[in-house]
Amino acid sequence: MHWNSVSEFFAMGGYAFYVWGSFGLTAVVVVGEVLLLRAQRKTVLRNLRNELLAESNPT
Amino acid sequence: MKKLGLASVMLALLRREFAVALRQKGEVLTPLVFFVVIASLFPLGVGPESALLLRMAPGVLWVSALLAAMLSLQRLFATDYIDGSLEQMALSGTPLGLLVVAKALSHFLLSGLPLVLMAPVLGLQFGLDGRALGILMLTLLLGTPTLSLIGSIGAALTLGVRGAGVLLSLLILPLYIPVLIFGAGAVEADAAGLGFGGHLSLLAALLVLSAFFAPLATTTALRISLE
Amino acid sequence: MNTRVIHWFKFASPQNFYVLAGRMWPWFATLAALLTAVGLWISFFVAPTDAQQGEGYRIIFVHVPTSQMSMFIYLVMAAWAGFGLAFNTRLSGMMASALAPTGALFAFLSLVTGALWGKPMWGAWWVWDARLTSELILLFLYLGFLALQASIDDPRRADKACAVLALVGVVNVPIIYFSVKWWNTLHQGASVSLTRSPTMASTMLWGMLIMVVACWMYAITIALLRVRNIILERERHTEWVKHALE
Amino acid sequence: MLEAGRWLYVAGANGVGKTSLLRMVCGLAPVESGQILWNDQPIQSQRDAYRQDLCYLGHLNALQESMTVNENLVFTAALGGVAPEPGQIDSVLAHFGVGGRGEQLVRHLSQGQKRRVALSRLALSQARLWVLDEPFVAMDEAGVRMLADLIAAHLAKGGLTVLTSHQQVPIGNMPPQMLELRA
Repeated sequence: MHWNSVSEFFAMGGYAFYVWGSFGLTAVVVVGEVLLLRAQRKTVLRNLRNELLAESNPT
Repeated sequence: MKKLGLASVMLALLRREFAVALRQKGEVLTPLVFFVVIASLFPLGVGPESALLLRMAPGVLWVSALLAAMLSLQRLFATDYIDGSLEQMALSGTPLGLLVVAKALSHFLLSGLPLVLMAPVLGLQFGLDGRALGILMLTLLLGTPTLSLIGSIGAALTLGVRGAGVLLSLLILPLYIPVLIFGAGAVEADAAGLGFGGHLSLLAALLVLSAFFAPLATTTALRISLE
Repeated sequence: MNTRVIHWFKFASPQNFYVLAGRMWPWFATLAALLTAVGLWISFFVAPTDAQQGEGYRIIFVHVPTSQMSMFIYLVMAAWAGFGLAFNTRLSGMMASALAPTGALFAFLSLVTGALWGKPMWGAWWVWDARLTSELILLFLYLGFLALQASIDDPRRADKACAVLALVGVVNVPIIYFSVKWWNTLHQGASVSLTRSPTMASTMLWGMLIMVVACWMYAITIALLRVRNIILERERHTEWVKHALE
Repeated sequence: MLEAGRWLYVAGANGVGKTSLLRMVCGLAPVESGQILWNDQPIQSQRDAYRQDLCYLGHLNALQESMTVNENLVFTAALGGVAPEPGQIDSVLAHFGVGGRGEQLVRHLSQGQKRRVALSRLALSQARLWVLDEPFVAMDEAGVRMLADLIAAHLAKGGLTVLTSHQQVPIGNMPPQMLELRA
């Protein structure tokens, strides 16, 4: 372990913006993609259910 | 009735393309004018300093040529697709690949070759000397058929699709990068005393490669578009 | 022989694959999470500080995996596409379109992390280096694929057209790479080797490898999840989807 | 199964897939289930050889608007691998009631005239199998009778015809094979 303190860890030897920027952006994109897929699945399922309902009760 | 060989069928298609082009001169001339306008805009954008213009000239002319090719490619199959001629070509006993080659050839003759002939005039605007102009024309002569061949794939893929024009550029321009690099690089390499033979042979290699693969891809794409 | 063929094609039916993907994705997701945790631990706490680049080099732990994933996903996508064209299986096109957005995202991440690394190391956000330029072109190819997919209404036709495009792209990628490289050496531009010299500490290498595998698992998870959505959407008029909902 | 000298009449309501069926017969559209055989071979394995035997006439006239009638017909004949004899096109055009229009640009013709020019392709074609999508539509009575005679002559020479049509049209004295499509 080569970090003496938490603040040193977050400072990344002066490269904080670049290092945390890279990792942070990647994390945001990854989480975003997962959330997007979940939302997409929900919409697809909802549309399917609506279609099914519309078919079973023709009014 | 007389039987025709495959070469005569290709010739008949070429003759047809020329007849159409002759009656719709605007469609042939517009990309050419576009080429001239785009190339003339650059000096206005970067300033008239002759050393800078001289260095930029091959790149600018090549990029303008790519964009002009895009413009004419949109119509390569579009009218035939709309009026049903393309269906007839796909259903004829002649291999569709040969017809595609003839189409690409007609595109080169009607839009690539005029660019080659026009380039030296624009090159003079940028202060290129005779040797550089010669090399530039040579690269365009070897490169524009490749543009037609690769472009035909994009034209076939975007048939009857929403926003076909922009989409075509997005699909095809990245594929043009090698041609652009070797085409524009030749003049510069010669100026740097490196000789341009290598560039020309690479352009020729690209041409051979695309002449072999592009009709295959275009034929597949056309059949998909006609389904 | 014959029975084997049938066995493999059984999973090529969207219905079976939907179930299979549903069973498989949690495993890949778990692996991805575990490997990411280990990889991050190594990246930040085990791998030593680089002698020349200080702590800034730690960006390679995201940059290298994302850029190699972006290239590999394109290959896999083209392989699915070619398979789909050759055997006319519906699933192949769906897999290709499930992979494309993730590949594009990886290409995007690779470019941004490359820029974030380049700024402190070379003093510029962007350098026309052969690799960065090729990566940019790869992103364009992905965007073309996605745009073509989006503008054709009939999904079957979209799949086939995109398959042709992906195959054309995959033939072109090496040509583009070598031409950009040639262009780069001719112009004596900044050619910076992104992968470090053999002096790289073995813990760095391990960290990178683990992150690469983590990205793999993530990409597989995402592709499975997305293909499930695509299958539901496209097969919505079939009986089995209606059953699955009830 | 359609034998030489017979014709298949594809009937069915609008939107039931008659055109799609004809496009499958031509090999333009993929066949979802089943197979289409020509000379006992699947058409997918014959490709150009099958297409040489085929003449398809769809909803579209397949005429290039900025070319003359003659140029168009010479070109479509060339696609089929033949060059018409001098005078042949003129007599065919005259037969179809558009005589003397050979040198006119297609865009200057009326819709009905364009359709007749498109139909005259049949007379210039060497194909054995004619696939016709609604050939009688927008034709006057004389035109319908003439086209029916043309098809009858084609059948008499051992040709085959597959066609769709709204109205029942007798072709010579040959009874059709019927195919009724239902949704």
